[in-house]
Amino acid sequence: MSEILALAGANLGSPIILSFALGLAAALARSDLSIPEAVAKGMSIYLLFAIGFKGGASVAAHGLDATLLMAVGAGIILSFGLPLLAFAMLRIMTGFSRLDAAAVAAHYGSISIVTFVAATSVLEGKAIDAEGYMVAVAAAMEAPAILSALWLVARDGTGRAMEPGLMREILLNGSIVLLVGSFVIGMVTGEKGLAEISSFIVSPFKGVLCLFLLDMGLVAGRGLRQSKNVLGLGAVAFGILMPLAGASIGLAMGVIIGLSTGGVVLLMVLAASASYIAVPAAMRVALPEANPAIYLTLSLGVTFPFNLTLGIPLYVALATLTVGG
Amino acid sequence: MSEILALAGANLGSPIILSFALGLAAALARSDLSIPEAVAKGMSIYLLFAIGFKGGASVAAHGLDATLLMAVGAGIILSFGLPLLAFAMLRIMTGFSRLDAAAVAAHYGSISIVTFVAATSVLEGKAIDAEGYMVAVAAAMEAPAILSALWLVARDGTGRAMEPGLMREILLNGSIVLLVGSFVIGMVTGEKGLAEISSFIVSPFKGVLCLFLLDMGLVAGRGLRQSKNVLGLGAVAFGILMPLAGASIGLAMGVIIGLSTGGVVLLMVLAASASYIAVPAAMRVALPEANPAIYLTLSLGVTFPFNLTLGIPLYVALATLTVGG
Amino acid sequence: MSEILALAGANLGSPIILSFALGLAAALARSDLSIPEAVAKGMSIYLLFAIGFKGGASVAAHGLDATLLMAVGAGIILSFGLPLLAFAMLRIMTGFSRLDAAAVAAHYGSISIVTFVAATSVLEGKAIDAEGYMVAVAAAMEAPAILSALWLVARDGTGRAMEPGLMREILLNGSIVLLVGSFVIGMVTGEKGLAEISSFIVSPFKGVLCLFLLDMGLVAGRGLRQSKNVLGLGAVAFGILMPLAGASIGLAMGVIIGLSTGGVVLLMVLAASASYIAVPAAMRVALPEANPAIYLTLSLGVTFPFNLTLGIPLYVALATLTVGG
Amino acid sequence: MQTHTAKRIEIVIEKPLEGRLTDALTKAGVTGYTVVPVRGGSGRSGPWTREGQVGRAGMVMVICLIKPERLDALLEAAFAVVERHIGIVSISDALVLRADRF
Amino acid sequence: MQTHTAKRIEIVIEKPLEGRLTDALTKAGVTGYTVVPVRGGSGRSGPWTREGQVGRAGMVMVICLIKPERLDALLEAAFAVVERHIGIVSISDALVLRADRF
Amino acid sequence: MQTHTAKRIEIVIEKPLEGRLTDALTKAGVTGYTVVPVRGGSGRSGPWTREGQVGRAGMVMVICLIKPERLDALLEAAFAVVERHIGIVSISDALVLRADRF
Ligand SMILES: Nc1ncnc2c1ncn2[C@@H]1O[C@H](COP(=O)(O)O)[C@@H](O)[C@H]1O
Ligand SMILES: Nc1ncnc2c1ncn2[C@@H]1O[C@H](COP(=O)(O)O)[C@@H](O)[C@H]1O
Ligand SMILES: Nc1ncnc2c1ncn2[C@@H]1O[C@H](COP(=O)(O)O)[C@@H](O)[C@H]1O
Ligand code: NA
Ligand code: NA
Ligand code: NA
Repeated sequence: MSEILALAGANLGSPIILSFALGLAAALARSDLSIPEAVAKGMSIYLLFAIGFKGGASVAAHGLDATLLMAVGAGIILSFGLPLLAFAMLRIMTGFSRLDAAAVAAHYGSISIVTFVAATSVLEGKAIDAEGYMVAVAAAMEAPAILSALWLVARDGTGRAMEPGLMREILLNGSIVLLVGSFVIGMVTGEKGLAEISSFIVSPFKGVLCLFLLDMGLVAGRGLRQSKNVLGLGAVAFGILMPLAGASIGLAMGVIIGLSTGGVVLLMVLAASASYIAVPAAMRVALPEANPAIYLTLSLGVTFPFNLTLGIPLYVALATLTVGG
Repeated sequence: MSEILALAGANLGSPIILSFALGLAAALARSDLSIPEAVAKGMSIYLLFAIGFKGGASVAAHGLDATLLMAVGAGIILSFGLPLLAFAMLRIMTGFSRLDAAAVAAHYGSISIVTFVAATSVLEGKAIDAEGYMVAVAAAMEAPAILSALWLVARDGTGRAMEPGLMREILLNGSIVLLVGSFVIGMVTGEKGLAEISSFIVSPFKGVLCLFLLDMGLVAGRGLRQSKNVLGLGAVAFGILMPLAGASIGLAMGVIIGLSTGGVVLLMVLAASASYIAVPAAMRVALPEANPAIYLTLSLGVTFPFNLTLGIPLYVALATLTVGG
Repeated sequence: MSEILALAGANLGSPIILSFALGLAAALARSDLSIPEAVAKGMSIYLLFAIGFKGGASVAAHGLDATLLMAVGAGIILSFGLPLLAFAMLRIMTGFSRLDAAAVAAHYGSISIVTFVAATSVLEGKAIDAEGYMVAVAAAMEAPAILSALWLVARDGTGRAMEPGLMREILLNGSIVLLVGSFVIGMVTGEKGLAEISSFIVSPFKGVLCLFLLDMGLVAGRGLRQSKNVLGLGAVAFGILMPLAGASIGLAMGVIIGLSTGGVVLLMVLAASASYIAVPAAMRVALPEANPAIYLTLSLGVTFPFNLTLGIPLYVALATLTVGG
Repeated sequence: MQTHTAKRIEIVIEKPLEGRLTDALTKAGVTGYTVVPVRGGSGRSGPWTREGQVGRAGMVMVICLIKPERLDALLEAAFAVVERHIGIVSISDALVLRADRF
Repeated sequence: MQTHTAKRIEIVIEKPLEGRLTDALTKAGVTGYTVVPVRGGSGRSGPWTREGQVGRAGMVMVICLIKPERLDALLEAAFAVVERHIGIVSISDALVLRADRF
Repeated sequence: MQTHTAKRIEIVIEKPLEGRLTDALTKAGVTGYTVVPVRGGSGRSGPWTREGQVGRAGMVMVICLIKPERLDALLEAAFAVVERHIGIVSISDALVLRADRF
């Protein structure tokens, strides 16, 4: 326990978390500090490209593990399954309509790539290796949750026929394509390719992540200010219990398929994190009547900060206890 | 004297100054070269974050000097006081209305963080150390000058009641928050935090500064072209004499409170430089009748290039002569 | 021959080319992946600044070759002359109107700086040196081709008097000014200046180039999708034969004036590549009736990918065979 | 100078819907439209700004100049897309140069 | 299709005033507005462009669709903010779909 | 509140022509205009978007409020620039506060 607290303490004192806290504080204090949309998007493209490339290069270096397919399969099952759990919990813990509950559930089945990136960076700091193909698992988990949510809605007739073109949009959304594409490039060019561009994608990575999290803090803070009264106590509790539940299931599956400690941590993080880019856009098209303030505030204002500050160190500690480190 | 000239010569031949000159020349020649607004803002966020963080990390490394409070206090006094001097000089040297003179005065009490950053980089080039907390002094000097200017205007009834909310806006403006925030982060995470992200905020710093100054040159040049006939000879003379006067006072105060040579240089630079971001925005709200072409052309078109090219080497030479180096 | 294939194979497996391919594939599959306009422009400014600066610094290091003037002269002759060849080929191979043919011809006389940058990076990978002043040759080749095209049109009266101001716009267009300006800065500050900012303009260069080519791939792919039926077989053949013809002439001229192997490669690449930024903008002003879909699709959709993938390794092989390496 | 009467329709809609709206307009026979970025705004669903925005989807403004007789077809098409979403549709009278353009 | 008469107000104002203007509009009972970025322009205070701009403050355009009877309240509110500043206010007639939206 | 009748002209034109258009407007006696960025659009020359754009030139929208009696001079001037280019010009009626501003 005291070890977990020490871990959490060390995590809270990292420049990454402090940058997020700075952004959050600035937004809550109504400072006009802001990062231009184009720059924030540029940074997210950089982070996706770098994390994908590094994952691919690491696979090229260590060879393809027999567990790759199992890990991707586990990810897909989690992404399909977690929304059902989330939906059930929401119906019990909150007064949200079925539509709102389904929309929220879709977010929690999908993933937050920034949480994943932050976890990678914590693992690196502790010199814990992880399977390079976990980025492929991340990509595989982005979309299935949306289908589960649509099925939840369709079941009781409140939904409609799926919008034409939506499926293609979801599967080919920019972050999936970039993550998978740079993963493949990294795999093809291998360590040699990584060496060529490592002073771009490796060395400055953590610094860019700081600035990006500064922006995430600003955005989360502004979101919280604009939607202060949207969430009741039950919803906030859900925003913290759901990642814990997801991480536990991720832990079990990671152990069963035999991932390394680092790999288990990353699967826990993927299961615990909630989407705030791809899924919200899909929800605006597929379930426009669902209230965006609810799902964005929960995902970005409650679960994201929880995972970033307390969740990740906790998952690292649990995985280390279970798998050994 | 010949030493000062040699210093100035070396300074003029640095990539930083030449990039500024390139931008200026391109704008005056009416080239369509331009840096997108979002990218320029992104670079300024990078520079503020890096300079604040490095200052904080340096304080963490060297411990808090007893002079910190005195330095911040000196900065605040300078920021409150310099506008009075500037106002008096303007009323004598130019035909500006009291309103325009007060608005200009606010700019010269406040600071230009880019001039500060450029001076830091010159000091580094000469291996002259400076107190890390000088960035805190810079942040403290941004706002008080605005109050002095408003007081100058209110005195003779040409002003009005202070706009509600303006005070909060000024104190929580983005650059102050980012500078102070990253300073605190640097102080908390210390040398260890700096090591983690130094390949982002230390190594590429000077190169980013070059591109940023290229943009400043473009902006200053376009400003000069659009407002060619706004400034008379007296105003231009003010734009050069005022920084010299400010720097002299800064020199005296720096020596009195016992700053190192580098610290004295930076205090001189802060006193000598004029704001061109925070104060103009505040003036548009507080003194909208004042002519922006006047204060922007003076600050950005006259004083900024003067400090960058001749001022900084001069201040370094004077501080070295006085304090020893 | 098998050596050329090996070279091409190695080239195709580089992260740079694969990033371009990823962009192309994403656009053709109608993914919504996109890089913000401001970020793409920021990256192009970075690349121009870096390539110009490095060229200048290299000239400062190696001294000015007697061949500099000859090389610039050769570039200007190529830029004036190649449009005439292109125009003749187009009139034979395609059914384009004289106006469209002239507009296309202007693009092929001018240059693509990104192709040049990619070639530089391939040469570096093979440790083949090239004259630093080749960036000055690149700058000199941007504009003359436009005049040739206007002359082609004026000859048969379909054109009009040259738009006032157009000449200045072309000569002072942003990329020429930035390229020449940073070349001069590099020359003035020399190796010392380069050392100061090399962790900004040298180390991350290749990585930025990857992301930039990702964007080029996206743009080229979207262009191809929107203008699928604009080009017949003859036009596509032109888009591949013209660079080969240009490169051959560039090879001959490079050998005659005595450039090094690397220099010859770069002159071939300049002759072979087609503009897709400066010339299109000039054409919209000077020959607005010419169809932009034709010249953009040819230049960006056919010739650019050809040069990037097959052209550059071919030119390297030919130059090495002819000059020796 | 010769002008032609037209209707100017201005639609503010969520960005993820932009493609669906312009497809619907094209199907309804609209031959031209212009899309303008939106920095922020406020409506029944509350205020938002592009830079302090959760989810970063945002909105866009689509402007459409059409022959008056096409108005109804356009409004039907636009409404089918906008109906369930946040956004606003307004119409005003205008004159247009060059009839071949719209 | 059912439409409702409305007034469309378009205000170009300096960016540092944006928050004050939208606050004033909200106080005057305006239920919706849209803010569009401005690249540049020219007026009595001379020409400017966003990219070659000193001070980098710039301007924005605020567009507001309101019920005709609210026009006067809105103009009073807007004028109080715009009065001492550079900028321009224009009004035109419009029709709006979905009355519940404004 | 005192208002003045005006004409509102909206011109969508290719970015490389922006300077030529605003110069022509200024020569025709126009005292103010506002330039708004354009994200994309469609017309006779096909659809385009700013981010997926070949050549990266793009378009801009120039908005101009003028005294009605100046309309013809402005249209002549605008048309001379727009004539050979892609783009569209529309005119509508408006009211303006503060006559000194236009
Ligand atoms: N009355 C209005 N005038 C101008 N824009 C509006 C108005 N109402 C809504 N909007 C725009 O449409 C968006 C969504 O509106 P709503 O669906 O009412 O939340 C807002 O954020 C505004 O950008
Ligand atoms: N007549 C006009 N038509 C359109 N926009 C205008 C007009 N006059 C002023 N503006 C806009 O308002 C800004 C400030 O105008 P001014 O207060 O006249 O300097 C200009 O930069 C333009 O963006
Ligand atoms: N009817 C229209 N309504 C609105 N915008 C238009 C219309 N027609 C053309 N445009 C705009 O003008 C640009 C060029 O049109 P065009 O010259 O017809 O290709 C398009 O990309 C649109 O941005
Ligand atoms: Na999840
Ligand atoms: Na000062
Ligand atoms: Na060429």
